[in-house]
Amino acid sequence: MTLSWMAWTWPTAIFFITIFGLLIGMGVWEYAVPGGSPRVGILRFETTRGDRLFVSLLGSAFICLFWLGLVGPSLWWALALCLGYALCVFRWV
Amino acid sequence: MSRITLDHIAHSYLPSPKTEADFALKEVHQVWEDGSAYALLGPSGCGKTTLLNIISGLITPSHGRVVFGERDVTLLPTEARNIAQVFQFPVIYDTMTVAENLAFPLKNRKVPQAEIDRRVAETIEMLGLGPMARRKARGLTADQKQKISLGRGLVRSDVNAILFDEPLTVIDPHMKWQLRSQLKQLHRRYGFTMVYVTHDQTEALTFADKVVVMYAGEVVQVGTPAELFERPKHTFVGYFIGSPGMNVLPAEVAGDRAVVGGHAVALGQHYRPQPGRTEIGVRPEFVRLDDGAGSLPISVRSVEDIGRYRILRGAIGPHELNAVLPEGRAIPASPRVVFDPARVNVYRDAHLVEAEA
Amino acid sequence: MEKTWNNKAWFMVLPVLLLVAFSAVIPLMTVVNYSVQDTFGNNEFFWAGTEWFEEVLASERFHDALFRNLAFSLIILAIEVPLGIAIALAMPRSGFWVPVCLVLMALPLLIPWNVVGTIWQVFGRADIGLLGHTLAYLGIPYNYTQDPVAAWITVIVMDVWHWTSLVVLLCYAGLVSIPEAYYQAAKIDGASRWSVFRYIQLPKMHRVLLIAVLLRFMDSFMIYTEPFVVTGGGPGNSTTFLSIDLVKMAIGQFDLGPAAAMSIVYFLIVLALSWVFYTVMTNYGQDER
Amino acid sequence: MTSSPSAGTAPHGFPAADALAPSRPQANVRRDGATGLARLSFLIPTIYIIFLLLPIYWLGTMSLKTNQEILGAFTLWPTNPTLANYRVIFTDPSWYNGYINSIIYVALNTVISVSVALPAAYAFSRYRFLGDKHLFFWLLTNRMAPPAVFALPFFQLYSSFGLIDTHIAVAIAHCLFNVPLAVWILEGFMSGVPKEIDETAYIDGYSFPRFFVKIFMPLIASGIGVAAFFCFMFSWVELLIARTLTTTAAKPIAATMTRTVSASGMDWGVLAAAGILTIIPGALVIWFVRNYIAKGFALGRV
Repeated sequence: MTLSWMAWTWPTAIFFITIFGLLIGMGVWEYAVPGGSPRVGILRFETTRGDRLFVSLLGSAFICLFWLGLVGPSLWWALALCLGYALCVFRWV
Repeated sequence: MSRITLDHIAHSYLPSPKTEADFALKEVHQVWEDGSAYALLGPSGCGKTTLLNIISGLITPSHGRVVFGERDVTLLPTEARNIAQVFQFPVIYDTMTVAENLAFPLKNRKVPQAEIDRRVAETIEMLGLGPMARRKARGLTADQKQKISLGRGLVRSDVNAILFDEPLTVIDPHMKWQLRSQLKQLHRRYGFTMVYVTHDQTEALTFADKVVVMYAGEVVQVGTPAELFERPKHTFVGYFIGSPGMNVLPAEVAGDRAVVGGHAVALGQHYRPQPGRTEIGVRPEFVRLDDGAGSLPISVRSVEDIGRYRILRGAIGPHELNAVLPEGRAIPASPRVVFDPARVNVYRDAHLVEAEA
Repeated sequence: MEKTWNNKAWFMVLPVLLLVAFSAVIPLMTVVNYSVQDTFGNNEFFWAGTEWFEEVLASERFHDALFRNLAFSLIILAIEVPLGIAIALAMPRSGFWVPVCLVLMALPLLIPWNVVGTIWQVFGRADIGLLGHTLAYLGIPYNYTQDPVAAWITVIVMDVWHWTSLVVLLCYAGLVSIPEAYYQAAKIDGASRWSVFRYIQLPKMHRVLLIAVLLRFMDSFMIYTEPFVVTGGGPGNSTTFLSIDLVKMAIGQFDLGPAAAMSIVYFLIVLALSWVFYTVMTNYGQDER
Repeated sequence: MTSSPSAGTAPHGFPAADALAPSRPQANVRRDGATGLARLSFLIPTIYIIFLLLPIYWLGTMSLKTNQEILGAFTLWPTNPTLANYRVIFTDPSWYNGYINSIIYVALNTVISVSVALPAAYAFSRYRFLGDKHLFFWLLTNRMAPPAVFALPFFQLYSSFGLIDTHIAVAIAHCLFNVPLAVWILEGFMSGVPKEIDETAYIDGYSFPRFFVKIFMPLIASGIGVAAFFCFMFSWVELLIARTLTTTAAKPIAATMTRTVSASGMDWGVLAAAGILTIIPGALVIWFVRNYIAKGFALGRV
């Protein structure tokens, strides 16, 4: 059995490690402070931490796509924008 | 509001009923007075919902006529009968606000908007729903929802009667009591004709002017709560109303005596000898401990202390006998009881027998 | 129902998690890996960065396929949902005919998707198909292999044929669950047929309708087999939907990188839409309590 | 006003049926407000069902015709019905093996999906645990993910495990969308069972597995049936993944159908016969679950 066809690269590996790290982090956070601190934010329905993380990640993916489509290949600014967006989501949604 | 006449109504779900057993509702001939509250009381499957549906027009009776006031409505559909109904489960229009719910029946009848607003405001005030008038009806509690369904009837000025089909089934116990007394108050103030279906005797007795007791598709007695208590016309009424129910003992009746299991029991009045199966009925409240002459021996099964009184559950021979006893008197090891002669009723084939004049 | 907090419940979910993760997570990670690399086969990969994403996002072909897919999904929803509601409303509520109707209606749902394609491919042909022959006989020009409009109509009618029953069955399930008392109350309140629909049936069907819209949107958005069999994406590219394009690119041309990048964009769109639908659905349910 | 009913019946007596009947002919009819329009409403489902059945009918007639008849004169029904096309399928192993393959992997998939979904659905319906809601949503997204996205990595993943062209490979791959659906349906049905039943069973000394099999599963039997039906259905109709993961030994019938393109042109009759044969198992399954269909489509929750 060989898994070389999965064609791992360092950037994608780091990407997935980050995602899994975030998930584990959320798990630990949830374990420490159970309940997910639900609240009703600007979307006018109840969200928990996990929802906010999901919205941040999904939104970031779209920000990067739009950046690639409209601005250019250098994603560093897009990443900064994503970070800002994620902070906003965690603050207000 | 109007008087409801049930003119020899009977109903069978079968196309051509042959025997009495084919009828879900055996013949009823009643006149229900305008502005009174009637409770239809009976165990499940006794035909009370069938009777209610006949009045509301969901079922056309196979025999007889339904008359509102002077108008024969037997063949009229529900919507033409001008009745209102509150169902077992709150029926509300989820997407509308409380006020819109109340306005709905008026809007459908093309009532002018100003009139609708006035009447809706009145009804909301009447039911004490003011604070939530603008809220969506969906989020309210069950008792508030029931009030809305009642309000949809009250808001109309032309209602002949308001029908209630076990409306307190899904209400929390403490709200039940509150809603019931509020309903009674509304009835006193506005005097609508009310037909109330229930299987809960407390509900029926506290609520209605007249209770219609039904059993196996038959109306066995119509009367005030006091009448039902004192002179049950059918052993079922005696058994069903009161807690514990009336004691029914097989007896041979002759003159002013009845013989129960070899013991003579005094009767308040004089009866002709009866053919068929005869029984005497006496309420537990009218059974006293007494070991004097004419007393009956009773074997004690259990004694329940209710607080203000005690219930002695026992038997005379093979027949169950309950007695309600005052607090504070010891019950002897082998007690004997007497019945209050004026309160002993005689039944033949389960129906009350009138005494000779 | 009040649920108890119990983390041991994880052990009950674990088999599902492993089974689904095996088929979902590993391929997903592989697709992500492919999307940033170039390959000529032989398991040799070269770093390409975000090149494929830029290419896909700028590509006319992708935009067209995406637009076609969205248009197709919207048309499908606009036809199937009202039609499904209407049929469900007209169905009898009880009696001998109910199971017969339900069985016959469910039939297209259980036909393998390529057979559905084959059925319509045959049915629409002018030489051997009933529909094509009848239309030709009536003098109506219809040829789905040449005319893009005819091809679109064929694909849409086929989807309506295939999937409207799902909407019907969902709505019907919602309708039969409305207690009789609601209809009685509406009668007493003097409501018109329209009011009954608007204020009783539609609100009570809300939940199942959302499920119907969700399922129909997602399934039509990932439609592949049926149009592939009928039109093969043609004539020209007129019925080339995202899935068809993707398979063409990945398997036909072995352009793994662009295909993977496109898969990811595609998947993100589906994910975002699913999330919106799911959130609307669950929050509507919570409202009711 | 109708004439007043016969007087003189006993208070609790019972009038003879014919005594009252003449005054109230045809009264024993439930009024549903059936207007003329409502009476015609059966037409809508009828027309719809005709629309559904016409293409299937056409496939059926084609399967009973010879190729000459199909391509020759246009007829609405077979003039010379023949079972030759079916004979081709039932005598050629590469045809009928397709059937057996399909049924094997569909059955495997149904069993696997339902048996892993049962405990998971129980956990979702009874407990709250770390990340439960997100897990549930994640499961559902797999139901929504387009299989075309996964086709190629699927092939490579299953080849590296040496599973290509085996029934179990297709069965496991179909779990991707069937397990989430089964969990969703079963969770709906399980939430309808009051929790008190679990607690009573534990008090009565049942162990969890015994409770689950002996008490709980019978209670949600119809839910299990509905879930199995849906797993069967989606596994049976899916082609893209099934075709990607198989070459010959486990090739599904639906994929075999592409074989009918031969040098001499399309073999329409055999194609139609094969199509009809793929409809039959589905039709049989629907017939068995017909009384649960409406309930199942409500996913046990409405």
